[in-house]
Amino acid sequence: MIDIITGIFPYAIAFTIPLLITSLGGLFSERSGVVNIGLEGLMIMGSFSGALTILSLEKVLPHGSIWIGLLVAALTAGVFSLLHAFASIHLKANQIISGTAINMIAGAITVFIARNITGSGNIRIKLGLNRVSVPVLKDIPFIGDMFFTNTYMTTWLVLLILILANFIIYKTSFGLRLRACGEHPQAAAAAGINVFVIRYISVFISGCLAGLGGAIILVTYSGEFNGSVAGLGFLALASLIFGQWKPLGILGATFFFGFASTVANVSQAIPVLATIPAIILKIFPYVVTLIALVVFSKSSQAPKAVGEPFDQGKR
Amino acid sequence: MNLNSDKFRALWVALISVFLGLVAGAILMALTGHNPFEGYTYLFQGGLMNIERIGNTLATSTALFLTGISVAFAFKTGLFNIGASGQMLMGGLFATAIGLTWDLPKPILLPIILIASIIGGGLWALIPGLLKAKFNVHEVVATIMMNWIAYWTINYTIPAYFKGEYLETESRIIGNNASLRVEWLTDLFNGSYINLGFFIAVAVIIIIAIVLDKTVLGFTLKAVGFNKESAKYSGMNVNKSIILSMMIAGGLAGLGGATFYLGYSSNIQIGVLPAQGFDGIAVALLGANNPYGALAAAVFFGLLHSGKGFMNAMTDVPPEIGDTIIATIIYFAATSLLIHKFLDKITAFFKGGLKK
Amino acid sequence: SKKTEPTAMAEEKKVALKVGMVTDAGTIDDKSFNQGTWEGILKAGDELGVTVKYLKPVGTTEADYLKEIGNLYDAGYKFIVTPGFKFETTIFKAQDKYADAKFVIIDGTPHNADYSEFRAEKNVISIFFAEHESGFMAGVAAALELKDGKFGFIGGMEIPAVQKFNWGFQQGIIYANENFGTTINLDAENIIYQGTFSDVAAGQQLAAQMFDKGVSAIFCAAGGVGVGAINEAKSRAQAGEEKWIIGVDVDQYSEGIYEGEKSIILTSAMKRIDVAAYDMIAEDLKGAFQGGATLTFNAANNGVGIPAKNPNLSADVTSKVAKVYADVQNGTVVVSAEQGSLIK
Amino acid sequence: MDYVIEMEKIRKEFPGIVANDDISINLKKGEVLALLGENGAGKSTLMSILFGLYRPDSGNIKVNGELVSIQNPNQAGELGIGMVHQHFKLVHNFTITENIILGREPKGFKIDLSDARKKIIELSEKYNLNVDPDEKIENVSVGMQQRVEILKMLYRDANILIFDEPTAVLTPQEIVELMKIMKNLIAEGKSIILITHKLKEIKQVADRCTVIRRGKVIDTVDVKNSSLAEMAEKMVGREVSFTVNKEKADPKNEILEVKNLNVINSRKVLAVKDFSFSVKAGEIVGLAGVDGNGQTELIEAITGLTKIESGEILLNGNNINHLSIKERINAGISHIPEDRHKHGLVLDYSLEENMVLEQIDNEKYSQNGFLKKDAIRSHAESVIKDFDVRSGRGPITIVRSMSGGNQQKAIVGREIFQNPDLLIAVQPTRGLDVGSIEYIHKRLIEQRDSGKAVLLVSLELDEVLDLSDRIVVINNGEFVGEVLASETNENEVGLMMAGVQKGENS
Ligand SMILES: Nc1ncnc2c1ncn2[C@@H]1O[C@H](COP(=O)(O)OP(=O)(O)OP(=O)(O)O)[C@@H](O)[C@H]1O
Ligand SMILES: Nc1ncnc2c1ncn2[C@@H]1O[C@H](COP(=O)(O)OP(=O)(O)OP(=O)(O)O)[C@@H](O)[C@H]1O
Ligand SMILES: [Mg+2]
Ligand SMILES: [Mg+2]
Repeated sequence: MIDIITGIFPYAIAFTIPLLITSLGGLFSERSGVVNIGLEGLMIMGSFSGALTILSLEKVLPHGSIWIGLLVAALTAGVFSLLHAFASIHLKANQIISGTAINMIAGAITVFIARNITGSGNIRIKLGLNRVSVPVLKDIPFIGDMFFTNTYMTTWLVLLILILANFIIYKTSFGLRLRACGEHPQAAAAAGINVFVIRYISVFISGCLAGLGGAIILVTYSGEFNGSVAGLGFLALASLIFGQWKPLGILGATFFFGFASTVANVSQAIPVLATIPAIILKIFPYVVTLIALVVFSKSSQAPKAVGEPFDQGKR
Repeated sequence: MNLNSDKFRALWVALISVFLGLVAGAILMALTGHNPFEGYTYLFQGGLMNIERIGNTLATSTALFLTGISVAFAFKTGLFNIGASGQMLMGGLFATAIGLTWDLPKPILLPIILIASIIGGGLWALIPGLLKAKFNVHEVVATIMMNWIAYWTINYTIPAYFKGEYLETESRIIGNNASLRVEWLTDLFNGSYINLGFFIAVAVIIIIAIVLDKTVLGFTLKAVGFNKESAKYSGMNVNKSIILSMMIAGGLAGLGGATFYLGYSSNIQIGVLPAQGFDGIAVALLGANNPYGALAAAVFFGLLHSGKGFMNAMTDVPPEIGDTIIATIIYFAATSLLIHKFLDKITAFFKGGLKK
Repeated sequence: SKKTEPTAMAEEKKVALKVGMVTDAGTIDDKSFNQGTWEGILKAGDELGVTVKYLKPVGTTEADYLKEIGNLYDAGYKFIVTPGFKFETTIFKAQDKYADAKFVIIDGTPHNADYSEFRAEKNVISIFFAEHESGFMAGVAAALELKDGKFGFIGGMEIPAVQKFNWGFQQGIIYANENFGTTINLDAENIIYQGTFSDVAAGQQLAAQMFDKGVSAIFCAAGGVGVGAINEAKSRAQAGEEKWIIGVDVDQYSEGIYEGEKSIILTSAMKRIDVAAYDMIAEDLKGAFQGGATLTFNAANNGVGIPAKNPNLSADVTSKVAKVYADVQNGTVVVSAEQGSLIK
Repeated sequence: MDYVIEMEKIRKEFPGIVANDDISINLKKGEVLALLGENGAGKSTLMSILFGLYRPDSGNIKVNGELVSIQNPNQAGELGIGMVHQHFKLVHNFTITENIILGREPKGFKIDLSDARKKIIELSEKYNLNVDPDEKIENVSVGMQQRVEILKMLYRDANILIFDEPTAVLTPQEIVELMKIMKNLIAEGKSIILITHKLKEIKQVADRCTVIRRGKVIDTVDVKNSSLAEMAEKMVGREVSFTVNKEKADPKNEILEVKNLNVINSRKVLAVKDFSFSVKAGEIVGLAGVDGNGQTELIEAITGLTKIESGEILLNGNNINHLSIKERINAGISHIPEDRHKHGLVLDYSLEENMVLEQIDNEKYSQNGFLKKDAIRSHAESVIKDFDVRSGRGPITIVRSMSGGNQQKAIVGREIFQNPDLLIAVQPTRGLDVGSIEYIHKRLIEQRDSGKAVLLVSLELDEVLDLSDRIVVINNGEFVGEVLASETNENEVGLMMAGVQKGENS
């Protein structure tokens, strides 16, 4: 059993990371008071722009192209997310509808453009990210196998962003303001904070991180843009709630999803697991999420003002 | 016309959104080197060119009517049903299961199937409803989870119990007695897919409109949707109402599943989360959550969906332009404040003009 | 550079025929089924001057398919190629509804919904491939090249074409073990149908599991799932492990390229769909459309097999495989299209 | 003259309404200026303009004699203007320190709270505010929250302080405290603008009072030289009577009897303990108590909103313990809830729809599940007529757009129209201007006189004393005692509210 777990671990982490970074994106947006159901679309946008960039650069800059691709993906999705920001912050649109529109637009327009470029709507990149083992640490028994073998550089990048995000949210004045905007924007405004600006920045960050998430899928395990991220954006949203809008909670929640999905995916190849009906393993993460939502319902830490357009005049 | 009456406002917002969406589509076509006029000509020809294509457009709209009204109904009662896809699947599963198992004459079998699909979708929405009512779990997340659970349930159930001969990925084809297609209608529309589902859907929309507007049930559900607390203080059974709203919404989407899998199609396939579930959100929004508005919006989206293939055959415009246009329309409808401001300006201008 | 448009050369010898294709699930560049068909049609566009067009249906229901066929027909495309057994009932209807159009259905034969009636009119050609022979050749070649160790198989959905690939592959390994002294193991746990043709992540993770368990080569007949597996093999190869993927449908060598030159595609179990599609068009132009016929592309008519050029196979292996191929062609070696006592 | 603030000809329109119609006011250094006006007169709007939340359509603002343009609260802060809003602008899960520094955080990438903490403690001591900088807002009392708001202004070195209805949410003791603090602030050289509907408070602390009606300044008076009645009359434009005119009560049979009631609240604490009392037909019983002492739970238990732990509730002699909310309404209980927006109305429904919320399945308003729209309309019209409910479009007005006073009148009308045996009125006049208060008081007494049992719950001791015939006092969920309104006074009830048994103190 231990073998199975250590065996699955690196792949579970690879699957967790895009989810984690996207969910962190959702955290920024929602803690500032803007529901971002558009994460799915933002990931698609990241995957698309990343694939396009890498495709056009990979001949010239074999390895650099990947990192440039990730950067472009983050920025493109960040800019794209401003559509959501504009709708939900300036135009006081229903944020769930605006997010849905973001998902629909991203899903349609990326494939539309890709079809014009490649003819098929898919963009496949030749190069993926290499997996590396961390020297020295990889030799630690057990732990080394689980955490430090076969890792992607992006994993460490995302973990770094996680630590940074935790610091920003809780220890900086930007974080304090951001949280205030999500809890009680009127209070923030009365304290002289420009709620609009904070929310724009936060939504932009969420777009960047979700875009990065989409692009990480591309450069690690999928290798192609195909107009979908298979519901991972929604899963990231669920992780955000499951993780109770806290960076470390999200880490736990996304890892749970990553692990459970990986187990479900590989169960066929593992005799012990192959006896469990696949459907049970497949729906397990979703059912657990529902249960977790019930468990947390009494003590929900949801930002109080999330989803509410901020209206200066409102009491 | 009074620009300021709420209904007319909604209509204007919808029309302007559609217009802007089409303009955005045109710009996109032009930018990618296609001729927008040609594109739109073939797009609309594709949906309306002959009686068969009109029939197909209506057939394409049918499931959208029902998912659209499902979302709109939930919205009117304060709930966001993003789970129409899953409910559609479960409605389809229940309907297909009965259609494949029971060998009854069509007039008896069809009503049973339709009711089964409503129950299937309704039950699937019961869980988010319960969680919302009892534990205040947000229905958006719950319905998204239920979508995936439905997806995998279908993925498992169809191959295990209903798979077609040589076909692992879809159920057996249902018999003629379980199909919503009827010969006279198919012939009338020259071999189109239009089926009884279309008429059922229209009837259902009218019923829902009446329920919402003219009944105690509608009054209660809407009151709970607007303000749970006040409804509770007024002696309404809030939990029951939420669950009921969610189940009705789910039942409608489930019925949409029956019309899709047993009408438009003739069996149910695995590996697909039906896009109609999400398009239903668009339909509801463009229709301003008004049942008749949803009807019109669904026909329009059905037209886009139905015509885009012909456009693609006649030109090189990728059919995704259709989805792009729909998505853009939704964005514009969602940001209707801009349009409202624009209308305010126009109204003010005309009023000013009159005074002078 | 768009693949959807025929090149300039085609302009010169424009002919009136318009050839359309409706894709099956998956995209036109799926490196397998759709792409193979489309490449044949494109070639016909280039060399024979026909006008070509493909349409991608929204879903995979009969209604979706028929709608696209109607779109092609109304747009003047009266020679329509449809890849996949899922088109069987569609073509059954289309052959009557569009009686003046011609249809080529690949991997299927027209029949009605409840299989009570099989009927191909004079405007329909059905084409089948002997996937088992193709899988067999890939199995033999891979076994010969790697000699010992464990192999695996990842299929997409459990449909006839994929199953036949699998069964042929297994027979090929057994044949190599018995006749060439190789010692390749195939464990039941390494024979998997993932269940979709699209789940890239699952493909990658399944491949990773198999590789971790010591499998050295995986035969993927699984569309997008295979893409994940190929990615996994590539990253292993880059890290210095020797892991292989055996491609499917078309020569997938270029898909597996890493570090400039090398590729992790050991060989590919091909069906010459492109040839089939091209031939049908060419014959029609010559007025020799074999309406109503069911054609089988197999080893005997060079319709299936592994690529002629296999950079990853040694010369020795290549020549041995060629002999086996000849035996299959002349019937000395018979590959079964049934599961029999094989694993899964 | 030394004015710290001069607002000249301020005009502000909202769609369909002129909230401020060329208003001019000024504030002298070191004074308390009261703003008095009916609900919707435009007071909050005017102060929001001064604080930079709204931009005026026209008009000038001078601070210390200099013309300024205040674009946002930050600029207001820089000019030394601070504001305590009626609905506190505090983040519930932040600590007091975090709330105070919000928007004025110490420099540096990582926030260092220690200096801020020190300054807060100093200020707190100087003005006797007594706050713990590390406590979270959600854990402190409303009075403390208000002191945090004051600290927030002081932390920002504000010397012009605006208080918008600061006492509406406070207990009598807290009000006394606040008045003291205000006097401290004045003594330190600050100037204050105070908005309140309570004339007594104006009398207590204000120097001058500017009266506003329908967006216009009516007059500015010296408080010392004006009587309450004068000010009230200026405000509503007619004479207002403060004393509630009522005959002596003539109580009959017991309508409501509560026996040994125990209720557990949402935090799983026993909030009502072994409580017994009764209300008879033809009398008004006032339930007096400091906020949060179990009144809410007691009323929720009677109306069926909360399950009871043990005990008995009898209506007309019948045990109603197990009846649902609906069944209790049908059995003759009407309830004017404390929070009209949250509990009393569906703000997005029209007035007529709101008038039948509880009665919709009554065959008067529906048949076979279908609404009788005409009956609903005419019912609403009667309520509107009878209770003088003013609104833009009559029965079809969306309630959200109505003023608080009129919303309240509509609720009172709806409940009274149900012809209940027992009418429960919780804070029926909260936040309302004196004109509306007078009107609602009259209608409650009318109910009593027509033989209904009325249970009044109010945090305003004056209201309880004026309206009630009998007063039941609750403290910490326990029954403290019961006195006749005619035989008691503010002092005695005040002590009882603090938990001192009657007679114990003497
Ligand atoms: N943001 C807004 N949009 C539209 N109308 C508003 C807005 N804010 C206030 N009003 C309207 O402006 C008028 C003045 O409101 P304001 O809040 O200033 O009154 P007020 O004197 O503070 O009343 P109260 O005593 O009830 O607090 C009211 O009619 C109110 O309905
Ligand atoms: N955005 C708005 N649009 C229309 N009216 C508004 C808006 N914001 C506030 N109002 C109205 O302004 C009036 C004054 O607001 P205020 O905050 O003083 O409430 P109120 O009626 O005094 O109630 P309370 O004092 O009990 O909270 C209210 O009638 C409210 O409905
Ligand atoms: Mg006010
Ligand atoms: Mg007020």
